[in-house]
Formats: sequence, C-alpha cells, structure tokens
Amino acid sequence: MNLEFTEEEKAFRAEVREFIENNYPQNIGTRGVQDEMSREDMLAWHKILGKKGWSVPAWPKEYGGTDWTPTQRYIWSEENARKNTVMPLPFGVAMVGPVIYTFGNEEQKAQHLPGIRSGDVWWCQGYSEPGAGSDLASLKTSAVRDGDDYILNGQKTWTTLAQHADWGFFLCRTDPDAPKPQMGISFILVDMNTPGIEVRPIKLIDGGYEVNEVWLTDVRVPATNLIGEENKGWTYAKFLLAHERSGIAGVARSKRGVEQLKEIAASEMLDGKPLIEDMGFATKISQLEIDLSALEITELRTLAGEQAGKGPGPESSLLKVKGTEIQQRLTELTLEAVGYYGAPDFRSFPDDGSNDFPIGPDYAHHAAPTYFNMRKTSIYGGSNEIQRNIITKMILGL
Amino acid sequence: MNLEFTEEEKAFRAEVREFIENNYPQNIGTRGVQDEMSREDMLAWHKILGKKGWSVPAWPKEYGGTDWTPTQRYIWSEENARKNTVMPLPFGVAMVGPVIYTFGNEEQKAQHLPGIRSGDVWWCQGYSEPGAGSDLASLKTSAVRDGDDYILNGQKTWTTLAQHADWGFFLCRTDPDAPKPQMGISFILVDMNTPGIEVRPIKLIDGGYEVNEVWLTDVRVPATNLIGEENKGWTYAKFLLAHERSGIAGVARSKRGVEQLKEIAASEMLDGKPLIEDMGFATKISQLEIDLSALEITELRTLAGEQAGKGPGPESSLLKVKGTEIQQRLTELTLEAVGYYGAPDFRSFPDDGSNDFPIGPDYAHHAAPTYFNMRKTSIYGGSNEIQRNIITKMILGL
Amino acid sequence: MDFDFTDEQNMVRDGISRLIREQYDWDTRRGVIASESGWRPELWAQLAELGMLAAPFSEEDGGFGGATEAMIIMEEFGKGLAVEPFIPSVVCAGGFLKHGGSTAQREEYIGGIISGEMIFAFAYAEPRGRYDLANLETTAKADGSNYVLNGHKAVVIGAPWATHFVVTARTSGGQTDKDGVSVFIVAKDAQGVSTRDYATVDGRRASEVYFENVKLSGDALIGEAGNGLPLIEKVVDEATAATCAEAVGAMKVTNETTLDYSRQRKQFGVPIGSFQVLQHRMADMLMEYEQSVSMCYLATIKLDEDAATRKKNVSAAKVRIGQAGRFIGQSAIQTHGGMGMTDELAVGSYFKRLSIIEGEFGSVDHHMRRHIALTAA
Amino acid sequence: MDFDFTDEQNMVRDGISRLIREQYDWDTRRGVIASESGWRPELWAQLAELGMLAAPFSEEDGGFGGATEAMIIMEEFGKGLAVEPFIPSVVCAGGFLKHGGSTAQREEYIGGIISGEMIFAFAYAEPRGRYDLANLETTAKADGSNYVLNGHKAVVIGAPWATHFVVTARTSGGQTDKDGVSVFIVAKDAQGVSTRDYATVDGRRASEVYFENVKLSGDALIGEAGNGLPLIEKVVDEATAATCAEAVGAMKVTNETTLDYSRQRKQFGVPIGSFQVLQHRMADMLMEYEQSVSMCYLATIKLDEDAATRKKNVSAAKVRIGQAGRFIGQSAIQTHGGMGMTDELAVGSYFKRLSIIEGEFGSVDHHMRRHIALTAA
Repeated sequence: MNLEFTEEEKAFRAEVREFIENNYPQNIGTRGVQDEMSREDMLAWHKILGKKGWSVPAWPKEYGGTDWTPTQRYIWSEENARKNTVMPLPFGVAMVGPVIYTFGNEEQKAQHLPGIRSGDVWWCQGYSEPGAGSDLASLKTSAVRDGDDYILNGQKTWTTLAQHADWGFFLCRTDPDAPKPQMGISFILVDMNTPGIEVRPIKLIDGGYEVNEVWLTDVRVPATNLIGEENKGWTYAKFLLAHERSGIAGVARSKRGVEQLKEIAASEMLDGKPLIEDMGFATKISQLEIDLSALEITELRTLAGEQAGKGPGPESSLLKVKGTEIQQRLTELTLEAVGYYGAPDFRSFPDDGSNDFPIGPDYAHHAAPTYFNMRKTSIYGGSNEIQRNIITKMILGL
Repeated sequence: MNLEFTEEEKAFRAEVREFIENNYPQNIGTRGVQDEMSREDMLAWHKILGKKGWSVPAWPKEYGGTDWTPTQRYIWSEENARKNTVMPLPFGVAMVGPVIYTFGNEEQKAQHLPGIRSGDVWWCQGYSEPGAGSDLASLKTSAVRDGDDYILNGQKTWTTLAQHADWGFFLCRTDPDAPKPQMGISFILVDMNTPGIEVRPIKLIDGGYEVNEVWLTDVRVPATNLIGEENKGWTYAKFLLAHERSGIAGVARSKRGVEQLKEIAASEMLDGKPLIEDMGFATKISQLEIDLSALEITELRTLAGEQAGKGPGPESSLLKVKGTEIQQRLTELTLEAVGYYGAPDFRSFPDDGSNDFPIGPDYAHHAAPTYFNMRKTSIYGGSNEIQRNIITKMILGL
Repeated sequence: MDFDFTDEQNMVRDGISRLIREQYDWDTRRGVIASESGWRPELWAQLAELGMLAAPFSEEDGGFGGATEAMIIMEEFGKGLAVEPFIPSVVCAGGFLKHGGSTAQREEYIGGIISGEMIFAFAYAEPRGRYDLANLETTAKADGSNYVLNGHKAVVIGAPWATHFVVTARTSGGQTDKDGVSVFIVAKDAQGVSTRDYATVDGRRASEVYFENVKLSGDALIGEAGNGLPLIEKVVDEATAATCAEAVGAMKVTNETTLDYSRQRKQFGVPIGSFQVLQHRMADMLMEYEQSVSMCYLATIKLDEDAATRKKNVSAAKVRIGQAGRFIGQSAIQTHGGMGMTDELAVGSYFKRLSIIEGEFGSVDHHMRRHIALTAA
Repeated sequence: MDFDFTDEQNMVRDGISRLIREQYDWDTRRGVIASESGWRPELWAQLAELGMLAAPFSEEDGGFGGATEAMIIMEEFGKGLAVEPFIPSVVCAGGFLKHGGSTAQREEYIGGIISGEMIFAFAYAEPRGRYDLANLETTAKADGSNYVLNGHKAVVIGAPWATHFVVTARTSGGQTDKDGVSVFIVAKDAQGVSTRDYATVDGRRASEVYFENVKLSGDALIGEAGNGLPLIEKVVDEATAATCAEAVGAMKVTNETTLDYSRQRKQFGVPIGSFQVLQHRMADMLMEYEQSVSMCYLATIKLDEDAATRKKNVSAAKVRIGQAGRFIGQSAIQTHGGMGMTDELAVGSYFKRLSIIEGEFGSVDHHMRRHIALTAA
C-alpha cells in the first residue's frame, strides 16, 4: 500500500506540466462564467490538445486516445486544474464520442470522431425534457420514421451551451407503445442547423445563460444518424451516464478552489488580522481540506480498483455526492469570505471605463453568482437524492 | 406582543420558589441515573406536592388540579428545573390520570385518582410490544372475556420502571377480528401484584435497568378495570399520547443543563485556560443556547396559543424533535468536555471507601452513561422520524 | 406574556399585505428590478399615503408605533421581496433621528421621511471594515464648528434612490477605536459627493459612495461628536431585527412555494412530495421557519432593553435566522430541481435574497462571536 | 500508487480475522468483559503464537512488518471489539522501543512483548492535562544517574493487565514546556507504584496509576532525557492511526448490522429498510465509512514521513473518523430503535466503543486545532 507515484508517473507529470506551461493560450484567461466566454476561447485549448493528440485521453488508442493509465489521467487533470485551464467540454469528448466508437457504425465513426477530437465540432446533449427531471425515461420527444428519414418533434431542456452547438445527440421515442418507458427510445445524432430546431436560452439564477430549451418542430434527420439499433437507445444512454460520472468528484479543481479560498481569506481582514487566522473560519477551511483529502483518497482507491479491473460499486455515486457537496461548500465559504462585496452584481457594473474606483476586489465579483450557479451540481447528472437511492439499492438489496 | 410576566405571575414564581426552597427534601439529591435511586427517593417530592395540592397541576380543579394557567405551569416547571428536583413520574400524573378522569367511571375515579395525586401508587405503562416499535397498533397482547374477568396473555416491553409499579395500564387486543389494527383494542387497568405477571428488567447500553419486559400469563383482571368501552382503547391511547407530548421540549431542564455544562467547561482546562474560553467550544455552547432560546420562545408561543384556545398544529412534534435534539446535544458536549474521564464506568469503581483518590471529577462520572441513555429520546414517544412524518402530513396534506 | 398584535398592528399588516399582493406580484417585481430605476417610487408614495412610513415613529414624531410595526412591515416586504428602502430610510435614518436627533433635526427630517419626500441611505460599511462598525477610514475633520468629510463607503443599499445619507465617520482616534466615531447627515447633492451605482444580485440597487472634502455644518452631526458608536450599535441592531423579519417573511413564502411545487410536480408517476426524504426535508424547513419566527419576535421584543440584553438577543436571532435562511433557501432550490435554477420561478429570487441577508448587518460568524463575548461565563 | 496489500499482510488479516470470528463471538466477548479479569489472556497467548504481536516490528527486532500490519490487526480488532491491549503494549510500548530504545532496551523488552509475556500499558494522560502531551505534573527528578518518579496518571488503558508501564514525566522545565519531557519504563511491581482499577464504559479495563517516590535506574529512560516530546508525538501518532483503524473496523460491522436489521425488522408491514429516510441515512453511513477507510490509509501511509506531514495527516484522519464514528454510531442506534438501546444487541457496544474512540488520543476539536496550526497559510 503506497501513495507514491512511480518514476514514470513523475516524468509524465513533468512532461504535461511543461506542455501546459508552454502551450496554454495566455489570452483566454480562466474559466469564469461560461456564457461570458466566446466560442473561440472555450475551444482554444481543446484545439491545441487535438493537435497534440491529448484531447481524448480516455478513448481507445485506435480512435485517437492516449493509452494513459487512470493514474496518468488523474495527473493530467491535476495539472490542468493547477493552471485552471478551460478544458474540452464533455459533451463530445466524454459523452457522445464513447457512444459513437462503442455503438456506432464505421461511417458514423469516420464522420464524427475526428471533429470531436480536433475541437472543430461542438456537441450538445438532448436528454432532459420539461417535467421529466430525474425521471429521464419518461421522455416524450418523438422520432417517426418517414422513408429514409426520421421526423423529430418535441422539446428538450437544460441543454448546456446549445447556443454554440453544431451537432446534438438526442434521445427520442421511436415506439410509443413499448411496454416500459425505458423501451422504445432511440439515440439519434442531429445536425443543429437542420430546419425546425429552435434554441432558446434559459436565464439562470446566477444571471447567465448556460442552458437552453431546444424546440424540435418537424425536424427531418437522415435515418443513418441513428446510433445502434432502433428502440435500444436507453442502453446507450445508460452507458453514457456511467461515463459521465467519472471525474465528477472534481478533486483537482476543488483543490485549486481551496487554494483560491485561502488566498481570499488571507486578503480579507477581520479585527485587524487576516480572516484566515480567525479560528472559526480556519476551522471551516480545515474541515473542507480534510473532507477533500478523504474524497481524493477515495477517488484514488476507485482508480486503483479500476486499474485492477474491479467493477464499479457505489463509489461513483459517492464521488458524485461528496464531490458536489465540497464544490458547493467552497462557494459558500467564498461568499462568506468576501463580506459585503458579495452583493454587487458584476453584470450591472457601470461601463464607464473607470478602473480608479473598483467595486470591491475582483475576487468578490463572481462569489455570489458562482454560489448560486453551483447549486445545480447536486441536481444535475442524477440528483444527489437519486445517487443515494442508487447507493441504497446496491448495499441494501431490498 | 411582550414577554413580560404579569405581577401576579411574578408573585406566583416567588411563591413556588420559596415553597421549593423550604420543602424540597435535602437528602434525596438530584435525579441522576434513575435505577440507582430508591423508590422512596423517587416519590418523596411527589408526596410532599400531594399534600400541598400541587402534584397534578394540569388536572381539572374538581379532580385536585390547581387551575394554573399554562404560563403558571411553565413557571412551575422552570422553578423545579432550577433546583433539579425529582418530579412526579408521568405515568400516573400525566398519562393514566387524565385518561381516568376523562373516560373512566365514578368508581374508577374514586379508586385511582387519590393514589395518583398523593404519590402512594406507582403506575407503569403497558403499551409497547416486542417487534412493534413505532407501529403501536400492531399489538398482540390479548384480553379475553371470561365471566366477570378478562384473561390477559402476552408480552409488553420498554415498560419504564415497572420494577417499582403497583398498577399498570395496558393496551390489549379484545377483538382479534377487527377490520383495522387500531380497532379491537381495549384500555385495561391491571394490579401489578396479580398472579401471572412477571417483570424482567432490561439492561440498557448505559448499564442501567430503566425499562422492563412485562410477561402476562393468564392474568385474571376484573372486567370493571376496563376503561370506557371495549374495543375503543385506541381512542384513549391517542388522547394520552397527545397529553404525553406536552412539556416534552424540556426547556427548563435543558436550561439547567446548559448551566451545568458551562460550569464543567469553566472547570476543565485547555492550554492553560478554561475550556469555555476556547472559541471552538464556546461556539458550540452559544449555538446550543441560541437553539434553546428559539425552542423556548416557540414553546411560549405554543402555550400562548393554547391559552387563547388555538388547537394543536405541528408544534407538538416540533417541540419533541427540537427538544430532544437539544437534550442529546447537551450530553454530547458534556462528554466532549470531560475528556479522558468520560471513559471510566462508575458502576465498576472500587468500593474501597477511599475518597482520597477520586477517579476524575464527579461531574464526569455520568457523562458517558447519560450520553448513551439520552439516545432514547429520539426513539421513544413517537420516534423523531415519526414526528417528521406527522409534520409533513399536516403541512403537505398528500 | 403574549404574542398577540394590537388591532392597529393587525391593520398595518393587512394594509401592507394587500398592497404588496395587489401591486407587487411576481411579474411586476421582475419588471421593476430590471427597469432603469430599479424600484417603484409610486409604491413608496402609496406607503407614505397609507402612513406606513410613519409606523415606527412615536406619536410626538408624527408616527404611531415602534419596532413591532417595523417588524410587521418588513415581514410583509420579505413575503413579496419588495426592494424599496424601508430599512435604510425609515428604520436606519429614522432610528438615528429618533434616538439621537436634536429637536431641530427631527423637525427637519422626520416629516420628510414619513411623507416619502426624503429618502435616506445608510453609508456605514467600508471596503476594509468588514462588519466592524467602528473600523472607519472615513474621516470628518473638525473645521471650527464645521466638518470636512472624506472617505469611501461600500455597498450602500438604496443609495441610487436616496436624497440623503446618514454617514458614519471618524472624528478622532485610531482606525478601530470605539471612541471618536460620529454620525452625520449628508445631502446627496452636496459638493464632493459622488457615487458609482449598480444592481445587487438579489435585485436591489446600491452604490459605492465617495466623499471628497465634503463640507458639513455642525448641524449635520447627530448626537455627540466622538460618542456615536453606542447610537450606531442601537440603530444597527434595530435594522438587524427588521432584516430578520424580512428573512422570516421570505422564508414563509419559500416554504409555501416548495410545498406547492412538491404537491404538483410529478416524477416516476407520483408527486415528488410523496418521497419521504423530501417530506422530512420540508418538515425541517418548517421547523427552521418556526424557530426563526420565535427568534425574530425575541429580538424585536428585546430592542428596548439594556444594550447587553439587546445585543445578545439580536445576535442570537441573526445567527439562527442566518442558518435557517441558508437551509431553507438551499433546500427549496434542491426540491425544485432544475426548475429552481431558472430565473423563471420566484423561488430562485427568494433563495438569492436569503443568501444575501445572511451577510447583511453581520454574518452568522460575526454575530456568533458577539453572542459569545456577551454570554461567556 | 496502489492500495493493495502484500500476501503476507493478507495472511495477517486472515489469521486475525479467523481467530476473532471463531473465538471472539458476541457472547464470548460479553462474558469476557463481565469477567473478573476482563480480558482473554489465552487469546493473547494465541496471538503471540501466531506471531501477531511481532507484526509491527522490523525483522531485526524479531518482527516482520510495520504500521500497515498494525492497521490491519486493529481493523480486525475493531470488527470484533476485541479488548486486548494491542495498542498499549505492541503499538505504544513497541513504538517507543523501536524508535527510541537502546539496543539493550530492545533486547530486554521487545522479545517479551512479542512473546506476550510482558504486557505494557501507556501512562501518559493526566487528570488536568487534557490532550496536551507536554502538560505534565508527573515528575522524574534526577538523583545521580537515577530518577525518582512522582505523579498520578489518568485512565491508563489496560493497566490492570500490565506488567510494565511506559510513563511520560517531566525531568525539567515548567508544567507545559515542550522541553524537559522524558520517557521511562517502569515495572508495575516496582516499589511505590499503586493503581485503582476499574472498567470503562466501552468494555475495557483501566486504572488510575500513582507513582510515589518510585526509584528508577538510568536504564529506565527511553531516548534522551528532556527531549522526549518528539518521540512521544511520533508514537502517539502511530497509536492514533491504529485507533483509527480500530474505528474503521467497528464502523464496518456497525453498518452491516444496521443494514441487516433494516432488512429483517418490519414495521407497518414492511421492512424498515424500505423507508427512504432510513435508506438515505444508510447511504450516508456507507459514505462516512468509505471516507474513513481512505483517511485511515492516508494516515498510516504518512506515518514515516516528516513530522509535519505525519501530524497533519494523522490529525485529518482523527477528525474525519471521529465525526464519522459519531454519525455512524448514533445513526445505527436510531435505526435499531428501542432494540438498539439494549445491552442485548451488539450494536450498542459498537456505538459505545466508537463514542469513546472519538476522544482517545485527542478529540475532534483537538486534532482540528492541530490541523489548523499545521496548514495555516
């Protein structure tokens, strides 16, 4: 039992660190509020990684993956978190990509995988529907076969960053008479420029537009865009959901977040001393660090088990629940730390070109919106209540 | 809106304070671990109050009650808590008494109420059965009519302090074919000296014997001991449970408990200063005081509503849940405060007559057993989960 | 001992409640906070007309009540998330005038506050002062019988709508001394006053306020020079209690909204309110609310007692209500699921307001420290 | 990076696990802790025979392992709530000898510990010292090359069964100085040693130990006079990590017992495990357990790193495991309902042991303070 990295792993870390140092574009800054970034900025690092061959490390080598071990992938995510890079979005790389190379035919692989790798094609996910929430299988969007096409009608929602998307993968009901709601669903790829698609941004409580409603009205899609077999879409969706959860603990990002919180708490003053020296606040930070330590080791144990070929247990649900609790806790403490300057809404700041009179420290501007925004993490990707249901099912077996 | 007591109420407080000061027996000490006290000590104050006419303040005047307002009763319990008195047990005074004067006949009232008032008769409660728990209505103990008697068979459990009891009130199934489990139950008074009753003490995790199993084998009880109508016992039981919850918040006792905790935290030292000056521990105490303040005002609001004739809402469940959480929290903090001396088991201390070498401070001896024992409070009297079910039922109405 | 309200108090509640229900529904509020001005001056005029802005003043000052009336009004404000500056103008500026103003000052300003013609904002917080009311970099230097004011006040709520400020400033002593703090009335249009205005994340408006060699006459001073801190503490405690009442009102609606949603919203074929885990969370939300009501009452009732008692109970209330507000706000969003994350439903705005209230007039930690200092054996 | 155990380590686990399963079932344990002696000397002999008491020692000391072996053994002890003094005798006394003992001392004592003929208790806590290892009223005054020991040690676990004590005492300096602390080996039958023995609430035995002018030869000193604190901290950290492992073992069984009970126990006609609130609580219990396993591994792995790293990780583990143990213990009792309150079921004993572990070698608060001191920016 040891936590040491091997010499090879250490060399790998040095290599990726140097690569990031030398290649990460300086001008795009760090991931802040997503809808305030341009499409180009969000794709910049993805494109560089695509050229390097590092954009889809988890994929099999034959499809452009890196053959990295889980530990190497962990090191990769740690080093990116250190620099707070804007990583490739998951919709292509981590979601539809694995579905295409696992269940798609050769034409589909040839058509779609290169664009996902290179970052030239932006994908979005058409899963959720209004009124369905965690009950994903109750979806209503229909795909009716008409000659060589499907005609899609319905409404999707919570479609993240669909405003930029070139392609989307949609779950549609192809057999409305199937005996169970999970049956009769198909997994269809849709060119987002097809007539009949309307993307309407949803304003969230943080003031941003990160997600969208997608309205589909008589959208004609070639039947060749069907993945795998008709009515078997639920199988592919479940496969994808299992993929989605890996890395959801967000340990590396949270470690960086704790560092940032400590920097803020060292700047803010309380009774003439830095806030971080207040025993009350220091206790909250230590608790967070301790919880994050526990989560990190639990993720490493899970990785080690994966590397040794152990099947997934309740760990992925645990990583999701504890990971999001820590992410949320981080934002709570940041909002507490910035005091009164948590209230001003940076989106309303007077655009008078004046930097002489800042409205509080820069680090305060996103504290409240981020706190608000991160409440989503215990809701999406299978709410934390659903995750606890999953855990119970596994351990209780009732 | 005001929290002032009236001049009459202030005078009343002075009167009861003086009465307690002058009449509370010095030699019985305070309520510690119940099974370590003698029957006589536990009844001593009850008997004194009986003579004074204050043993059953909540009863109607005609049965020996005091006609005190809810506020006066609150003052009464506060003053008793101040002196940490051993109050009359609830089984007679607060439970079967009200059932008897509300649903009993004249003979039953004449036979039983005087002994309850005076403290001469010790009552116990035969409700719970093994395997029933919160599902009280599933009880199995049978009472079969045989001429002028009932023959009782079955087993009761969690019967508090039945080892001292003269009489018990039992819920028995008189109609096994009733369509609902709540129907077909009768409420029967039983002389605990009747042949066929065996009381077996249950050892609890605190090492004491506070509760018992009561085994009933062909116990012959006069049919005149039936309260009200046969098969209507569930009605009387529910009435009693509603009575049982009043005062369950235990605010006055918890206030005294906080004082004791502060005394302990002032004695214990941490890094050369009293533990109470440590910001971490002080924060826990302040949180407890604040929570207790909130509970106290909520109880006062409930009392005021009661005085104004408002029906009970979810408040009684709230008082039970929050009251027991605070009681339990008090014991947690006390165990934390005493440090290493929480571990020694006072029941095992060498009885060598030596006081020269005490095993830690006296206040530490009961810290762990009390912590263990008080876990019961979120289980009994309708578990805190059941209380939350009740609250939801009231507010959600699904 | 009673928790009843007088007939007059019940009339105040009914009046405010009706006004907000009829004229401040959800869509109206949304339009208001997105508008250029960000508030409803016409509502303010109506409140004045109904006498509501007079409610916390004594009869001799032209009013008819006190802290309980302010509590009732702010509870109703909280239910509707009304953004109008009742606390800054009526509770804060009104409080300084009531407790510290000279006869002349009361005559000059209270009538204006009550009529709604004068609107005050309370400029006390500073960029580096956190919640310490005495930690002041703003200075008012005596110049004969006049003063010269210099400084920068942070996040002054309602400043864009204000005609006047109440400003705390140091007239002597070191930056954090308890002595040497003074309170002034400053007209917003005085020479040397400038502001940067913005919205807040919870739908209000505020400013950074800068004073550059602002000349004040001696009449601008409220109370005694250099001895302003006890007065400030008293007024801030009153404002804190009123803020607690606002939180209680917001929590009530948040809970009701959540109950409603959980009855109507179906998942897996049943209302989500039938899931026990959500049920118990809603039971906890109710309990947190009831404890908050109790603490709000307690703080309000104790406002006129001695300073130690007042501070202890106001801090206890702010701690408890801060904690309850966070739990209720977060639980409401979680129960609403994705819909709770959208700007479309009201619940998100309640959550945001409760989140910001948590830090107003001192965070949970700040008030916990004050409570400990006042109760340590 | 791996979390695998060597074949030899797996054999240790299997051996202990079988021994405890076969010879330390619930009824046996109940009889043992109620017995006159309160432990099973014959089990100790078996452990010695199996080589388990040698496990944490290096080969040159006659053993075959280190901290990981101690972790494995204590995890199995925790599963069975074995009361035998592995931590005081093997981990603590063994640790002092390993890290600080002279060749002569190691030869004199380690063999005895490994063979089970010598049993040590660790007398370090004092009535007024709380968790501060340097806060010592016990003194060892130099007398030529000898020492004279005086003092009172509190709640010395396993003392009734011990043949020897490791004792911490002050040889110079003020009562809480970091310097001036020394460590001694004292035979229990030495002149001037007396004890008051008792049981503990979690089923073990302990004593108050009094030293009255106990004469010690210079050979009794472990390590350097006056410079014992770093050694004590290291050994106590190792003992703390082993205690964490015991807690992890106890939590595992507590969780399994609770799952079992909730499957079997019916209420309202269904297994109580079908109630979602209880389900989610059990999911939380699992998560707390898994986080505890992780922290136990982390602390154990870091024991041989520099002092700051070791302390930080041991404290982090003790904090997290203390919190998890309380949550799991309380939740288990609550889920068992009234039955959980009885001495009849095992779950109460697991709850009690977890409750006492929470304060052993420093409470959550103590270790949180140490963690803060080591991580503050």
